[in-house]
Amino acid sequence: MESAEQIRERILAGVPGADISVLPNPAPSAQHSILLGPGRAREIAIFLRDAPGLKLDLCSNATGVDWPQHGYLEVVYHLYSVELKHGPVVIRQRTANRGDAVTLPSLTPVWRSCEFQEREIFDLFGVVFDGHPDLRRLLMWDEFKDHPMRKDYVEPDDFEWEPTPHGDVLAKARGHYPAAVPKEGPAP
Amino acid sequence: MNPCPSGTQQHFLERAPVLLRDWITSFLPGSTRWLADSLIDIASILAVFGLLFAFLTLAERKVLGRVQNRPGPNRTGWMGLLQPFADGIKMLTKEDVVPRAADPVLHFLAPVALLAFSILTFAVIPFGRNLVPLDLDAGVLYFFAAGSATELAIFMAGWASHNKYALFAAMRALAQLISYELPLLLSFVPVVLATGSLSPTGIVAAQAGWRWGAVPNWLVFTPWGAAGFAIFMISALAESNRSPFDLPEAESELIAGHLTEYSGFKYALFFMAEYFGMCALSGMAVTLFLGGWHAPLPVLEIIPSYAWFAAKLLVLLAGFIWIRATLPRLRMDQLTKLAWKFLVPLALINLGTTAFWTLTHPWEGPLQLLRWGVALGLVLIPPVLLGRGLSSGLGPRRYRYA
Amino acid sequence: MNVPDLQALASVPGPAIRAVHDEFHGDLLEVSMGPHHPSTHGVFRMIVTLDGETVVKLKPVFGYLHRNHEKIGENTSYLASMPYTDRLDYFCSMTNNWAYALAVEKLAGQAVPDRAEYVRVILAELTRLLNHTCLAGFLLQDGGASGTPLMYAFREREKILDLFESLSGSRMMCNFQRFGGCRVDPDPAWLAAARTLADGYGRFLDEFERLLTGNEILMARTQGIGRLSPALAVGAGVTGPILRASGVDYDLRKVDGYGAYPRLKFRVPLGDHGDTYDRYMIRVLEMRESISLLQQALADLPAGPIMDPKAKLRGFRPKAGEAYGRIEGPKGEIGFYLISEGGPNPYRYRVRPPSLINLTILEDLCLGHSIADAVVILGSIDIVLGEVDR
Amino acid sequence: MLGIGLLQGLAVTARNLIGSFHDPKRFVTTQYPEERTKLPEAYRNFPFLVAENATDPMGTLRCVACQICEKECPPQCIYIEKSKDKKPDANGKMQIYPAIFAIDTAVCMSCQICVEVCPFDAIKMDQVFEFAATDRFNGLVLDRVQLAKPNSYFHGIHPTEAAEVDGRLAAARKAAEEKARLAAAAKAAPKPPPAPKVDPPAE
Repeated sequence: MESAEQIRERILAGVPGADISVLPNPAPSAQHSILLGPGRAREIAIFLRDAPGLKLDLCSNATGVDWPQHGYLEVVYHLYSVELKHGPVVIRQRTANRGDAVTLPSLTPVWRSCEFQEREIFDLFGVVFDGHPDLRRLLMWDEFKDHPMRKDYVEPDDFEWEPTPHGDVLAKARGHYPAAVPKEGPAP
Repeated sequence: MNPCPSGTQQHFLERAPVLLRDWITSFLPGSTRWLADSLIDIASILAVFGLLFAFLTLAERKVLGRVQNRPGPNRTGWMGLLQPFADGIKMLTKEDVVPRAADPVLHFLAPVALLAFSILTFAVIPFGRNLVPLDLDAGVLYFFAAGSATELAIFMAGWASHNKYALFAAMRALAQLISYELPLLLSFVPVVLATGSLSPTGIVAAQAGWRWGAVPNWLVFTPWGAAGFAIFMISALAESNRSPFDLPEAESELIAGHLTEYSGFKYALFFMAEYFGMCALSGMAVTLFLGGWHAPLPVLEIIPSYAWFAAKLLVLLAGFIWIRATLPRLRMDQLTKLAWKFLVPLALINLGTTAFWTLTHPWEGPLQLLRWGVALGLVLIPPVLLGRGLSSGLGPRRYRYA
Repeated sequence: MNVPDLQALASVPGPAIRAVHDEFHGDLLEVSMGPHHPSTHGVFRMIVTLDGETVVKLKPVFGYLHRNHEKIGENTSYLASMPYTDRLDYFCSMTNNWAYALAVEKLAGQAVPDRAEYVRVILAELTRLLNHTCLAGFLLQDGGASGTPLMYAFREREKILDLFESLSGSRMMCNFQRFGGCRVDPDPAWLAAARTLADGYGRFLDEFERLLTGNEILMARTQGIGRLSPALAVGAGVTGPILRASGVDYDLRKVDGYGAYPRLKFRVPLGDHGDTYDRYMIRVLEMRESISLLQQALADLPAGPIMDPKAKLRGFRPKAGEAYGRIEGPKGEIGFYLISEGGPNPYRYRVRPPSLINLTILEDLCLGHSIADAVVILGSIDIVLGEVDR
Repeated sequence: MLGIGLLQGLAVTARNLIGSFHDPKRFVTTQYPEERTKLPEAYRNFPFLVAENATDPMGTLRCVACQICEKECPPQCIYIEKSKDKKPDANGKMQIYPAIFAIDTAVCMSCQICVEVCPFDAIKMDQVFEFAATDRFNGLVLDRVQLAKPNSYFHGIHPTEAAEVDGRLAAARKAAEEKARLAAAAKAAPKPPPAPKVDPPAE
């Protein structure tokens, strides 16, 4: 399994003028990822799937990540090869910003396994995938307006909220016995 | 019930029901005696088969439980004996929900009609030596005419519920019941051909006596009789919507089929009708193929005839329950393919075998062996060939390992 | 309607339903199967458009059991997410725990002692046994058998769950794996019980196969139904026994070689037709492999610590970075993708649900078949809604 | 459709039907509540607070309100309020005790992480599964009086774990006494060291 740099050279050879860069992964798992520029993501994806040395025909995981501090939404794909039994090759796409320009080229035409996962990213993060055959909300109901997995998501106040000890129970507990002097109930 | 035959050799148990009936009607004026007789018949049939239905549901749940290594209902009464009455009370007290979109008249009539038709079929089954409610000389014809009216009632139930799943079930029920009416009828025609009579008592009488002192000459012990009995039982399974043909109320696909929009006692009526249909069909199978109320051995004659009829009926019902506990369900097109491409041809071939069997009756000695050989060949070879033809693509498979 | 133009019809995007108004066919009937339906294995809904009994279009609807498991993962510490992974695929809590622990160990570079690796293999194979047995039971239940195979499957599952209960304290919600090993060291009595179960399981499987495999009605209901081509399977990201039933040799235990699997000998069965009967048979053959795996793992279980001494229970803060760990769960490849910023809580906590992705091909399999087959095909794909909706 | 497979299937169900009458392996139901299956020792349901002895549970709670379990609890269903004053614990050291210790058993999923992270072995898993209440808050939110159970009860339900915990605590207590005696001897102060008030360790 080649390292991320070798794959980067291979892509540059296969798709000349592709705007890609390698992002190091400091964790011990050392799964470095390749950031695809906005333009030719699908073309690069097709190349990754069909290139003889790579044959990455299984897109096992497509994940959305929200980076409010960097100001963009990110989609991470983990690619594996069923034929040559190697992987993962991690590729990432980033949107221009978190507001209006959140469209990314969909990779479902390349790997059909992204169909539901991209719908989920659209539902929970708000990334619009153009070219997706059936882009609807996957988990939330269609009339739901917001994107729950974003870091700056605020729960609606009418959300049926299950009171844990810090809410009503706290008030009840404080009313049950005054804080300082514990009222001795009968020994169980 | 026909009057007590003159022969006094019938021991007391045999004549007991008739004596009881005569003692009761003796209090009434002579002119109303026939009415009292028929009312007593109706009351006794409803009581016996009503109780049999109640305890059949319990027996089914106990056997299903035991097959699945669990006790089955045992909380109500000793060993769960009061479970049927508990179910009855539950059904009576449950609210009877009629969907607003449903057609109220048909929705109400469906269970009533279904139950009425299936009870009608009990009128002609000879339960004992002199326990025949209605001794029609075309009794078997009447039986199947009444029995086939149940299809209308099931379709009425499915259509009136105004529910997509119920509509599916109604269409499935029609297709299934009609396509299994044919093998059912074709399988009893050889019996009429062999015994020469359409009346159940005549058929049972033709199966009296024993050959070589031990083998009763019931029709099931002839090659064509066994084939006819098998076809009859498979079609009976399908006619009473029992597994593996319970497609109308297929709970895994159509939720509860034509019963989806029923609740309360109407729902219970459907099950009562299904069990009555099952009992009636098994009763007719006993009459046609298993020698009605005849005892298997001459020495066993002391046991009254109606006890023998009950024993055979219960054995068949146990078979129904055993099959339900084991087999998965067929798909709709496989079900109709089985009827039209497997059972109907076999029943027709069986007709030929019976004709051959009855014509070669006078053959003697070695010819008798030839007769049995040809009959058995005609009965055993076609199913194997047809079966292999129908299940061409299916079969166990071998698997490779990476 | 032959199958080719059904495909054309099915590719109509979104829920738009083509109305057929020719007098012979009559209208297409749109039926909603679910979320409250006896055979959708949980709150799963299929909007099925039917022409008579033939499925013309099938749109799955998800989200009835969605509780945003991933958002909860981001708001709790790494250790506190472990009991929540039991609730993902509530049939196989041990393999969910292992997948999560594997991902976190990759993220933090945490070593795992040998004994823990073998114990994890034992528990994963026990989970595979109970999951595949229950699948056969549910498949027959969808096929119409009135509960008998399912009750035999549950009878055997109870024995395995008793083992889990006496080890981890709870039958289904085990919360047993930790980062760097297992929580409890199985004592000799437990290992002996596991050995007797493994030895006795072969006899149960023989009886189970006598009841099912040769059954002509089961063969008629499943052979040739829902045929999945290898290319479509790999393209749609289908993993697990379904992929191998289509003849693709891809088993993560062999490919990734995680845990103690490289040191154990086992074979991977492959199917040729990729239909529902193959999916059932592959799981039965995999159960036999799991029995031999169990016996090997129990035989050469090494001594030594069950938990890596340096493993930290509280205050576990892996350095910044990301990791994707995956294992061969009974339903397919279950993976966890974690991004850490150095804090006690993961920055991003993502679960790769095999059930949801295996459902991508549900429509392709059901097209042209009857509604009764759609139920059996859904049963053969083996989904659990806790994992699908997260 | 030769039917051989069907007959084999019928044979299997018949064997199970007959087997269920004489073979215990084929009759697996226990008639709860009359018969009860023996719970394995590791079985865990809701947590409970360990008190040294049964006579004065509130006085001898092992819990020192360090609130580690409250922070680590995944569904956050434990609520603790520290006491203002202190009381001596088993080793004689003056410790804070929990004025309020409430567990919302409707939210608790018995995952036993609180037991794992408690440094004082003060909270252990109970085995009570028949637990119903008519009111969401008064019935299901258990306060420390309902939660406290004596160490003897702990020995009853988890014998090996209880023995191991007691061993460890006894060793810790012996080490504490040893250190106290050494410190006192090392100081060799003129006035004799105050005799540490030692509760009788639980039998």
